[in-house]
Amino acid sequence: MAERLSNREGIKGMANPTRYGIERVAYWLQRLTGLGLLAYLIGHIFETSTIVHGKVAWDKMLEFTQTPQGHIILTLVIGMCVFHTANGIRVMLGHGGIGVGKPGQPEYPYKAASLNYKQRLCIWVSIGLAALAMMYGASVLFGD
Amino acid sequence: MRESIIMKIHYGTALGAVVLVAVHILMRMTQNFGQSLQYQNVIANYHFLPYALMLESILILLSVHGFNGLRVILLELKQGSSYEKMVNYGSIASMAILIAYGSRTILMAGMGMS
Amino acid sequence: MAVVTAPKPSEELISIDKTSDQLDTITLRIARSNPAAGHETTYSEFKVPVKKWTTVLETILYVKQNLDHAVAVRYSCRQASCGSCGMKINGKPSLACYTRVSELHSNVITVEPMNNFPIIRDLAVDFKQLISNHKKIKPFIIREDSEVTPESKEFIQTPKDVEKYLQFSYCIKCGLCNAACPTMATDTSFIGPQGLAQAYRYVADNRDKGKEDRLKIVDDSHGIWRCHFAGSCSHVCPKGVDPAMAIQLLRGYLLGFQK
Amino acid sequence: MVNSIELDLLIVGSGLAGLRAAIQAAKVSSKLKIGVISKLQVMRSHSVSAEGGTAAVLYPEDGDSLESHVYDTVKGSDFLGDQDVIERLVQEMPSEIYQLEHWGMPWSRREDGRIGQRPFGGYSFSRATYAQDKVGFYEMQTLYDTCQKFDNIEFYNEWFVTSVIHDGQSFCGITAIELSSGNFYTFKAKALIIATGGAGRVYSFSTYSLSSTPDGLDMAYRAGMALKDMEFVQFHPTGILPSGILITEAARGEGGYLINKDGERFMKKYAPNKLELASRDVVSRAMMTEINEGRGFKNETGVECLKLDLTHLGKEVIIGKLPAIREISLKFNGVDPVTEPIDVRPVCHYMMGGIHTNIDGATEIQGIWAAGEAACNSVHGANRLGANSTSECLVWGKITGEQAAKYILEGKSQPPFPMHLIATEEKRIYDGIFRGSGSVNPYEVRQELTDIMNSKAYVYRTENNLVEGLKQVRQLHQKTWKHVDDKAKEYNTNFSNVMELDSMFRVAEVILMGAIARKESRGAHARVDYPDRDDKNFLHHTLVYYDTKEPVLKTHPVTITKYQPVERKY
Ligand SMILES: Cc1cc2nc3c(=O)[nH]c(=O)nc-3n(C[C@H](O)[C@H](O)[C@H](O)COP(=O)(O)OP(=O)(O)OC[C@H]3O[C@@H](n4cnc5c(N)ncnc54)[C@H](O)[C@@H]3O)c2cc1C
Ligand code: HEM
Ligand code: SF4
Ligand code: F3S
Ligand code: FES
Repeated sequence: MAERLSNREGIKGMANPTRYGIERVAYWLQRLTGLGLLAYLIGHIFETSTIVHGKVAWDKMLEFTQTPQGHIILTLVIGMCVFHTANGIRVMLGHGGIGVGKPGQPEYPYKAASLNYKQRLCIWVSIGLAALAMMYGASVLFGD
Repeated sequence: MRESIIMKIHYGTALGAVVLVAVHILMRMTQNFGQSLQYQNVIANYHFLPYALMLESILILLSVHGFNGLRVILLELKQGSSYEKMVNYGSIASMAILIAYGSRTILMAGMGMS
Repeated sequence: MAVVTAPKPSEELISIDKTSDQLDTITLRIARSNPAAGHETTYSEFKVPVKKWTTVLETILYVKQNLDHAVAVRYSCRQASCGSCGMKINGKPSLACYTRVSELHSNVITVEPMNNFPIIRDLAVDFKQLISNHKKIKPFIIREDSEVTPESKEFIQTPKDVEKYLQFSYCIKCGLCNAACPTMATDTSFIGPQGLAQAYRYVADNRDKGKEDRLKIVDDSHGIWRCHFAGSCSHVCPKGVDPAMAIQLLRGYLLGFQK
Repeated sequence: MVNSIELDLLIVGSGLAGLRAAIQAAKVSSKLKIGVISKLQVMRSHSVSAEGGTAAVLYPEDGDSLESHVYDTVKGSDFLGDQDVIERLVQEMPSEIYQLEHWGMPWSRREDGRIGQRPFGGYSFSRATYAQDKVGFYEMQTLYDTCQKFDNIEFYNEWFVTSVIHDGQSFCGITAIELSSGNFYTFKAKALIIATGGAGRVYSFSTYSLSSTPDGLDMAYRAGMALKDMEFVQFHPTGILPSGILITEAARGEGGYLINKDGERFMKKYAPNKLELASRDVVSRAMMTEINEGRGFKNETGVECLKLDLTHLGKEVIIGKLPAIREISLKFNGVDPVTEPIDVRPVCHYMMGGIHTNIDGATEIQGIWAAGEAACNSVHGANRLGANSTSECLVWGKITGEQAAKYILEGKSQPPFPMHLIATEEKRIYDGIFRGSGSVNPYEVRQELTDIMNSKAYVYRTENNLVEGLKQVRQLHQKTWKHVDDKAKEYNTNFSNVMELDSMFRVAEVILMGAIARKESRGAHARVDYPDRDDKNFLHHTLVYYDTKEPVLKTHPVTITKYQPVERKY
């Protein structure tokens, strides 16, 4: 009730990346991939724990992952990992104040220096790298 | 803990992970991917102490990083002191559980208990 | 002796869209609500005549003056310097007096109250949180000799020193950045880009000695770390403040990248 | 039962004057409970729009002197300024500039790191201290932010003050409506500072914020205080079309030209020495003469205008020193001053008159001070020089803040609160306006009223026009416009707009009556039928008192210390 009155956008504001340019998309992807990777990490740890039950259990697990669905998930994980890492490095440097532009007298029409082409380029490169990695990963996985 | 220290840990774990995960994945690439997952090879890996240690550090780094990331998202989603306390302790507990569970695998596989 | 030079088009001239001459009536949709009186949001539609220089604020005032006196809207300077008229225009946080109808390239304009601020009524929202967060970061020069004596002259500050903070003091406290920020959308305790940028404005001022104080204030579980450099604040800021930059630079101190 | 709030010091208005007063009072004692109350959110006051500069003598070593600032101001005032008051302004200013600087004001700097100054109309030295072309904005920000230091300053954002209550001798309190809830309150306090700013919205073509209506003047006037010299309305030479937004004098200070249809820099005919930098009244009259004699341009809107040419200054100067001008003309006019001259026309910009005060800003009622544009301590006389108004706000903000705080600390006994006045005020508001009825659209009435002022009491005035104007204003006032369609309590701006309109009528009447009575031309008041200054009959201030029947006109002597009136030439 109080939240409705406060007119906060709520989870939609976090979850809708379509406004405010590519930086907002990057923010959203970073979150999503972070969560995805965490989910995978948890899964992965359970997955690998089968090894303590011997070869049979391990092979059964492997069989389970080596299905098309398993490959798709793994491909996604590769993409998520690459994007999250590459973009994470950009974000980290940004958070340290690196590459976010230099203060100066802004000129009308104001263009924010922090939303500069280098940042944008890095975001696109992260997306591109992730796509490449996914293609490569998919070719290896499905290639077998 | 001051938020800046937590976040420095968050960035630190991320940086550490970059290097180690790269090694971890490259190991899968040294051989044919399918082969690298063969039971014997995996067990061999676990028996190789430096590699086991690396796996252990990846485990710690990523659990800390990942659950702190989750903590951040949850803190931003909803506020209130008891909720926030729950989130803070909850994420520490989750980290601990995941690390314990993963370590069990590494330890047992490494010691050849299976 | 000056002669009138024939107006020549400049490459960077941001001229009024000449085709918009044909734009003569638009439909203005205004979000109406009065939470205190229990009225949920509804939309009223009006036909409003416009010219090429007409701003969205003028269309709203046209409605208020001629069609429906009851529209609740905040405004004052009508020249983008007072920060009163922030609202969502066709979904994007903007200043109404600073948005020309012709820029929107649409015959239907929807105006709604800014998100992340409680609604008082219709388009007018409550600024208590922004005001108190602004106060929280100690937005003033902190130093012992900040009161003048009869002998005082100025603290020396070169144009270069001024440039380090000047852009951040463009802030008109319109709140658009807080309305756009994704963290603000859910985090009720977040200081917000407006306050954080002002913290940096004072930290970057070489007359100020309050850096440690302010760093302590923003280093909080709902402080500076809740900014994820989404950049939406800078995307909507009408004054070129670039809060996203200010926040990252401020965080640079906390991370030890900046001294 | 009426809600009541008790404070020590009340400051109505949160412009430069109000905020400066609040800080000063808070500095005097941290025990005083200070309330700054404003119908806008405090940082939205009109003062944020001031652009060009604040006058002060900072560089005597470079040839400036206090004396010269005093004389320029006296001359600018067409010798109607009180000279002791002007001296006070000039003496206090340098330290105010440094004080603001110490509080964080981003003054533009010279290469050596000292504060920069630029030329401004009517001055014989470059002494308009500047911070790009957003001087008022930065000053407001500096003061607002500095206020945050003091925990004993409380801000009442968006409270519409409706009346001043006193017992005939001393101040008792005020009445106000909290806009967000619509509730009616009384404030009891020991002292009051009125800093409600200028009233330029009584003209339809105006540089002022849309909120600059004469509520504060009217409040004081209804409470029995005199309004002084209201006939002197300054018309700034350069307002852009169609909005009336100001192009600061700094544009000419930096070297901009005014040109007519023949491409001629016509100011050389009117002020051969100072050209575009003659005082504002002189330039505005020159422009109207050009337009009246058919040498104007026609703006797209059909209004006649002249052009302000900055193109020869070059992109660097324009972007570096006049960024807001470029922004304004690009945004609101579609013209880039780097490449094209701007259409301009004289525009209502300042009210020299205001609530009658003495040199300390004290009004005729004990415990009430007035500061800033709302006050008339006669520092500007018949014509204000650019950059002297923000100065005035700062100096008398400080003086009144200090005086009021000390007065409160003296602990004079409070008169009993005249409760019956509250009831009367409630009746005026709720029965008279809120529950009034009628079918006339108040916004149309406002347009009509302000158009009358624009056409009848503009740059050049005649007896006929003024008398006709007064007649029309009074007729319009008779119409039953007093009603509010919006019946909601919360954030009812329809209601506050009608309250504002109510005050505009009384103040417009005062302006016109003063202008009719002053049968001479002096400063900003230019009578075609009396083209000369008449020191024999009119070297005095006009005072107007409220009366239920018809306003009462009186006169008040001018204080002359050093400079006897001489002819004024630029
Ligand atoms: C466009 C423009 C440019 C200018 N440039 C310059 C310049 O370069 N240099 C210079 O020296 N001067 C300049 N001036 C003049 C100067 O800006 C003003 O004279 C000065 O800002 C007035 O300040 P103030 O504090 O008296 O009042 P304002 O800033 O006008 O504040 C008035 C306050 O009173 C409040 N108020 C009014 N009525 C009520 C009510 N009924 N209830 C509650 N509150 C109320 C308002 O909310 C507001 O807070 C300029 C003026 C204009 C119009
Ligand atoms: C290996 C390289 C990695 C790097 C460089 C990296 C970097 C980052 C950075 C900088 C952030 C902070 C983002 C912000 O505050 O806006 C972040 C957040 C996060 N990371 Fe990672 N990370 C990495 C791997 C992982 C992995 C493997 C996981 C999964 C376990 C993970 C889970 C998360 C989560 C859940 C968040 C929170 C998301 C958010 O706040 O938006 N990260 N990461
Ligand atoms: S930073 Fe920009 S958007 Fe935010 S309040 Fe200030 S001026 Fe408005
Ligand atoms: S939009 Fe919000 S997340 Fe940071 S960069 Fe701006 S404050
Ligand atoms: S009305 Fe002042 S910013 Fe729009």
